Amino acid sequence: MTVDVLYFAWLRERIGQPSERVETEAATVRELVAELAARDAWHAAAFADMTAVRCAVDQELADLDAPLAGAREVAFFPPMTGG
Amino acid sequence: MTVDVLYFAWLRERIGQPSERVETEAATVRELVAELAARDAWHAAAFADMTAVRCAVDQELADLDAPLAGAREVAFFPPMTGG
Amino acid sequence: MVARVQAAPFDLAAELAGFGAGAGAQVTFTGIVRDDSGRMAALEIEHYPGMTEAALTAHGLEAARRFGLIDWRIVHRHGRLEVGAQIMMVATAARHRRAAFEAADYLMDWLKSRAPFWKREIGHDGSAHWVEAKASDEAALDRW
Amino acid sequence: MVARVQAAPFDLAAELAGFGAGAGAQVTFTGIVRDDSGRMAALEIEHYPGMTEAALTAHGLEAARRFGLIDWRIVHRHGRLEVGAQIMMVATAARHRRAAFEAADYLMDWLKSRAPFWKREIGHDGSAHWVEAKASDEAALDRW
Repeated sequence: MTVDVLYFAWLRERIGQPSERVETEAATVRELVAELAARDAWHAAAFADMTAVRCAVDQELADLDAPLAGAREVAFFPPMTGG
Repeated sequence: MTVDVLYFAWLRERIGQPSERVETEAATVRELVAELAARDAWHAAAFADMTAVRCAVDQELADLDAPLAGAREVAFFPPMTGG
Repeated sequence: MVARVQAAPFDLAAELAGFGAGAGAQVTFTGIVRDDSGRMAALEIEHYPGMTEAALTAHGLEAARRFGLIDWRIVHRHGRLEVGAQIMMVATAARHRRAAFEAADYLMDWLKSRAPFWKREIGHDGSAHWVEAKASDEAALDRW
Repeated sequence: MVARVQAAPFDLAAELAGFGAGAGAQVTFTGIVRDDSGRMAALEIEHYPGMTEAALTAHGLEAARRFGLIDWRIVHRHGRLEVGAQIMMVATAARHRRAAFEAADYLMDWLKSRAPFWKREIGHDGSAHWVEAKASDEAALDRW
């Protein structure tokens, strides 16, 4: 399936782009992260410490074990600091 | 000693005046209340239920056993309902 | 660091102009005349001139010490206030949100049960009766 | 019942015009850019367009149900905000003060740790670093 992957804050900076379109058969967010981290050193650095990474699937907060079936947009970002 | 006694809210209405100047030898607020309540039916009605009466001595909240020595102004009123 | 008692309406925006410079968090509370019964036309608020502003000021200063406020403001109206009118406001400013929230909450609990104001409900039919203090308002202050 | 994300400043008085008709209690919280180190010139706030307003709206509605709010409003800015500038505001209106206070406090705890905003501190020297989330902000949400 085709998924738009979005990056925010320092993940965006580390990876060097705000988004990319990926072809994946990953069943969960965790499997998608493994695929992305294997791409290059920048992706690997961004996903090196997953305790510092949060995720949203189709704009809803999700955890690493969330299923990806049917997802169109997956976003990765650091813990939020609004307000 | 001479004390200005002030009444607020329904105590003022029951007693029929906002303040009066009294001569008293009362040592505490409680003794002053006893003297005032003995004056007439209106005062007696105002002080009939002391659980519903609050007091300030020289503009500081005080309880019935507060001493009156040196006091110039004593106020009686119902529980406060500001805000 | 201002406490005022006045008959006139207040303007929240004007009260906050220049308020709390250097703060990271500002909280305001505004109390409004509410008609629960459908029969009320207005509130009449009586206070204890002389005692009121001094008590509000002393208590604002105490809250500032206790919660480390950078600034605070209390404005309370008296006289006749129609349904929908503002009754009073509290504003607090602190470095962090927790202190600003707690100080405003505390000041309100104090105002409700220890500040010398009394409210009378005026009905559309001209009736008037004094609002009784709520045990819950007295109890609220025990939280602090 | 409005949530907005915008670069422009907001005017608290304008936001409160007509807000919360019928309420007895209004609470506002305003967050302001604070320089703790003496070296900060501004904050830069990034957000997740598309997700942000939807998440704010969904959460405002949830708070309204949970606390019985008559009205609520959330405005959050993004982009570069100088020290002293407003970052965001929350306003809540309810019949009684407890609900208005608690809902505002709850919405702030949620915004701090669950709304998709990220802050970067910009120094006078042009340096930039991302503000790390505080464990205390995550923990604050557990109170509810």
